[in-house]
Amino acid sequence: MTSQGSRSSETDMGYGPGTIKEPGFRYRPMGRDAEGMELYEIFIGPQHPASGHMRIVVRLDGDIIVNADPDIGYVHRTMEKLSETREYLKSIPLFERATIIDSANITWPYVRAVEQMLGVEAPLRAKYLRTLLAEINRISSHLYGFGLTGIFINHSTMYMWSFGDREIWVQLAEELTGARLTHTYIIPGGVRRDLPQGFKEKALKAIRYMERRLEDYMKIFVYNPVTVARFREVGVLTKNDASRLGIVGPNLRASGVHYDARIAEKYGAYPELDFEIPVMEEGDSLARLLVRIEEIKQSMRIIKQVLDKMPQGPFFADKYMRLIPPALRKHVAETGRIKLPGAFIRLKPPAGEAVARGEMGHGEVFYHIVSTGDTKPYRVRIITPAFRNVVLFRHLTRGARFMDLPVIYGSIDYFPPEGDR
Amino acid sequence: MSIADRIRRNPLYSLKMHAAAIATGLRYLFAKPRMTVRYPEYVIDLGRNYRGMIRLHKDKCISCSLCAQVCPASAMKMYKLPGEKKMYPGINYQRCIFCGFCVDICPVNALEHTPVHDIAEEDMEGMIYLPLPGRFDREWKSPAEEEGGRKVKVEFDEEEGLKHEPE
Amino acid sequence: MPQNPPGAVRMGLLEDLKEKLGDIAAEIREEKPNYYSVRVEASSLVEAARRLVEMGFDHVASVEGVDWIKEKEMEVSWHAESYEPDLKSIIIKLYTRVPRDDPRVPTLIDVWPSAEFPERETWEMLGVVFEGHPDLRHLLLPSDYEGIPPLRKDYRIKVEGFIVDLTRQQKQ
Amino acid sequence: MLGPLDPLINFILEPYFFSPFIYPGLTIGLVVLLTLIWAERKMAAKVQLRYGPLYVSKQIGGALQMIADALRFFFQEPIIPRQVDKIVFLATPALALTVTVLPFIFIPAAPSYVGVAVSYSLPLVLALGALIPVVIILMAWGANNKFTLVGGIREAFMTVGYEVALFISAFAAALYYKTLDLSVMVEKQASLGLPGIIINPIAGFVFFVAMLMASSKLPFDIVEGEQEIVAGPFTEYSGILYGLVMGASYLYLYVLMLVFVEMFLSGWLPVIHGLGSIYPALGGVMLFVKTYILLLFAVFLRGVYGRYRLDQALSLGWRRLVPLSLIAALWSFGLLIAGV
Repeated sequence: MTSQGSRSSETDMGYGPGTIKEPGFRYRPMGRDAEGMELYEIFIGPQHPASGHMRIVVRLDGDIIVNADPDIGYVHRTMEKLSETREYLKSIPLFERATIIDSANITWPYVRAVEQMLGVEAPLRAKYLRTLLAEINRISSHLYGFGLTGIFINHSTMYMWSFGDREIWVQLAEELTGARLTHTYIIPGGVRRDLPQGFKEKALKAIRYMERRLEDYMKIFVYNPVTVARFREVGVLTKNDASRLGIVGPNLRASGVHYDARIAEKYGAYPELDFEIPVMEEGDSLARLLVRIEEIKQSMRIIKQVLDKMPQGPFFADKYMRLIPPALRKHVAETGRIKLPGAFIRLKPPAGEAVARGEMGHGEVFYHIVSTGDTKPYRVRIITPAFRNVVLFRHLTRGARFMDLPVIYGSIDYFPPEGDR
Repeated sequence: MSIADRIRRNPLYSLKMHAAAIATGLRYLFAKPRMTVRYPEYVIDLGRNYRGMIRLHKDKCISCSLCAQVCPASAMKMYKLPGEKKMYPGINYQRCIFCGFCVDICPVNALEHTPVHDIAEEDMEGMIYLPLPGRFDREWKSPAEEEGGRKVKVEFDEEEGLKHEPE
Repeated sequence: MPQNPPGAVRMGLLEDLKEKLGDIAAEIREEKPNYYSVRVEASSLVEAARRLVEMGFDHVASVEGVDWIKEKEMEVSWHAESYEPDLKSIIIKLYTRVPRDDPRVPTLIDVWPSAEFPERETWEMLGVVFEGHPDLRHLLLPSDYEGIPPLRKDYRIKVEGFIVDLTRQQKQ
Repeated sequence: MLGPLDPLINFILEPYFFSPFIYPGLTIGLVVLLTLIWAERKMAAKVQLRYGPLYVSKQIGGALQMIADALRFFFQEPIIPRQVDKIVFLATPALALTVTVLPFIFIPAAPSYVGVAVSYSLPLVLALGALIPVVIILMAWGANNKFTLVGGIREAFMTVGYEVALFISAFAAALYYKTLDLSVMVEKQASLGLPGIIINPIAGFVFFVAMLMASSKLPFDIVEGEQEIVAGPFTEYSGILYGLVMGASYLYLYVLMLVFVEMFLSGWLPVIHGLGSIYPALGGVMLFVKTYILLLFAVFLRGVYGRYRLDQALSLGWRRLVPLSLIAALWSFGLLIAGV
């Protein structure tokens, strides 16, 4: 799985901690690996047109990548530590910022874990609203990844198109939650706002527009012969490797594993909805793209069903609703916006622990919360899909050509702030 | 055989897909819609739902300090100003993340969101809004709009996605 | 949902776990529905992990440590999950407790290759040494970071108060 | 009328001056450069549902943006990194531009209006163009940076990828015309009444694709490969030095496009020969219009394509374009034998 030989060469290449290149140092582009073979070493990032907030140390033998070492952590924001210093509610906006493009999906499992410990359950309408926002977020997250994949092979039209079309979903999310990206919509006990008037018509229009646009995406990008040449049979991840390396999300499903945390955990409104989990067998970069396209279509299907089936009722748990003064309760009913009870600041789950998983656009996110009965968690462990997929940089690039690196990067949809947390 | 494999194996089919890609490009070259909103000449009307800059209604405030306690970014603090008996909240926009918890937790609706987000200050100090007259309780207005930008309304459209119609 | 295989959950997993791991585990519990924990001694971690892989839990979602400072213990845990249709809703926490001042556990990356990066992270964040891990370099922190591993409880963060008294400072 | 200026005007209008310096040479070349980059950005923007450059001269759609950019290049400090070979680093941009504009001497701008009339103008133009990669490789070596070195190697690979197909397809067309002189080729097409692209479409297609490769336009901008190697051989350049090397590739495209139009699209025709000799400028305008429309198409492809991988581009060159160009040569040969 992970070759020991190439890893042992890391220290010999002289870039590790402690090696300082003094000024006036004469440029020597070639390094040597443990066997004495000369390798060309290139640093992709952290300041590089295509690196994102990370660095990939690439060692080349000719045009072939011998080893690519992902060096992450440039946007580490100590989320696990910070969450230990603040109350449960306050961590929601914090975790959101791990994946700002997919903020509903990344905070939902956290809220579910907290709800588990508190023994609260969100009312059905809230579950549907959460599902609605989660799917809107999933589409915009996939479009974001799509755009970056496009620009990684210098296809600027794909980049601009998907960022432009993402705007529609961002706009929908804004009308629902009031914020474009950092919705902070899902809170313990329910959601913060009710469905606004006329939302359904807008969403259906957006869906019809998107369906038409996806056809153009296929023509100009996905089935453009240049793209096919670049993505087909590049970065092939076998089913066994995907499972053993714990790969998640579309990357996993493109390798033929039928797994989705939405099915595994049965949360939200998903058990009541009819949708498919797209799976492809090829495991190459193109399959990863196609799975994402298919997931966008499925998400739109889910949104339609959610809007059709949207049950009536409260959108916030009765347990907390009762803590609000009656005048404010009336205000909530009139405006469709929640008023938080003052006691909400100091939620106090009993001692114990909870785990929760959820499916983000990029894959499965995992939370483990340990409580000692205090108002602040004792330990929150958050494993993001990007962090689980980061190993692919090493695994898929070995033996690939240098120009395949951006393709692989784009196709695994790695999001550095999410990996670094 | 999948479309991708046909493109790879069959040069004629590949040429056809080349032509399809170029035709799509040409179609958009001569099509009408554009996505860009030319800010600041046009300013998007964000609507009452938007979580923008926060405004304090000092007369309603009961100094309960819940807003300052719930603030996850430590942006909102209770300020005791000289000459005032009670403490009032002030906000530091260097830190504010616009989560809106303070607005949601206020038991007397003394805080509210305004549909304005495009504010710039000349210095860092200016981003701290104390509960002084004309500061935290001020009526926000988009500077672009003040300087003659036209307000546009966002509308969903099946053909163009988002339409921005001047009001 | 005809396309999705029925999400049948394996029943009686607790008994299976007890049968499979009973001889080396100190404690096997069902913490929450679909969430089990298996506590073993550090010396039998590799063996326990191997048996879990045989059961189908072939990768880990997370490797983590919890610093129980009062007990002077460090809890190191691996959260194993599976992509098998009947096991996919289940998470198993395999954990051990080691002394806090010298936390050493064997690495499990030979059994669970997916543990590599999270073990690296746990090493730098909590100072847990995974013996046999070939690549314990800093991952998220700067490569020259020195000091208390930041996720330990004795690494303290200053928290601001929420009241500012301007009558005394007279700044503005 | 302007007595003292007459000799000067006459001198300017003489082909040996006008051709390299005014049209199709440097001056018009510069205009093409500025407007083409602007058009490329505008067209890509339109395909992408944007506006593109706009706010510099809003009334004319931001057409002056390129002037502003050029001015910025002039006044930006060109940084010379410590590790570069200074002489090579400074000389190669100028050298690249020189090599690119030299072919203008041999390209006829209108009927019997050419800077230096030689009967081997086609091979001369192509041979001078073939010098550009040498300069770029030198540039990559001189800049002494990891990314430039990779870029230089890519340039070397690409050269062998397209040069063969470019030459063979050009000679396949020339074979039918039985001449290597571009002016004579146009006259041949005039006498046949058919443009070369209809006589030998395969040669035309191969030449066009090889031309895109030669000028590293999408989908073949492999040498610059921003997403892997920053800007390839040009990574270390800034200011006017970068402006020169960036402009050179557009100028080279312009040069090749002129050759393409003269070989395959009957150059300055349909202007009648007699009329052209009375008022040569008309022929020049016709040639320019055709060239410019094709240039627009070539840069429009930026909105449609991503980038091929290096080995795929090479394989396209050797496995597809070279055999096709040989077929084109056989085609011309066959036509000659059949006496069509």
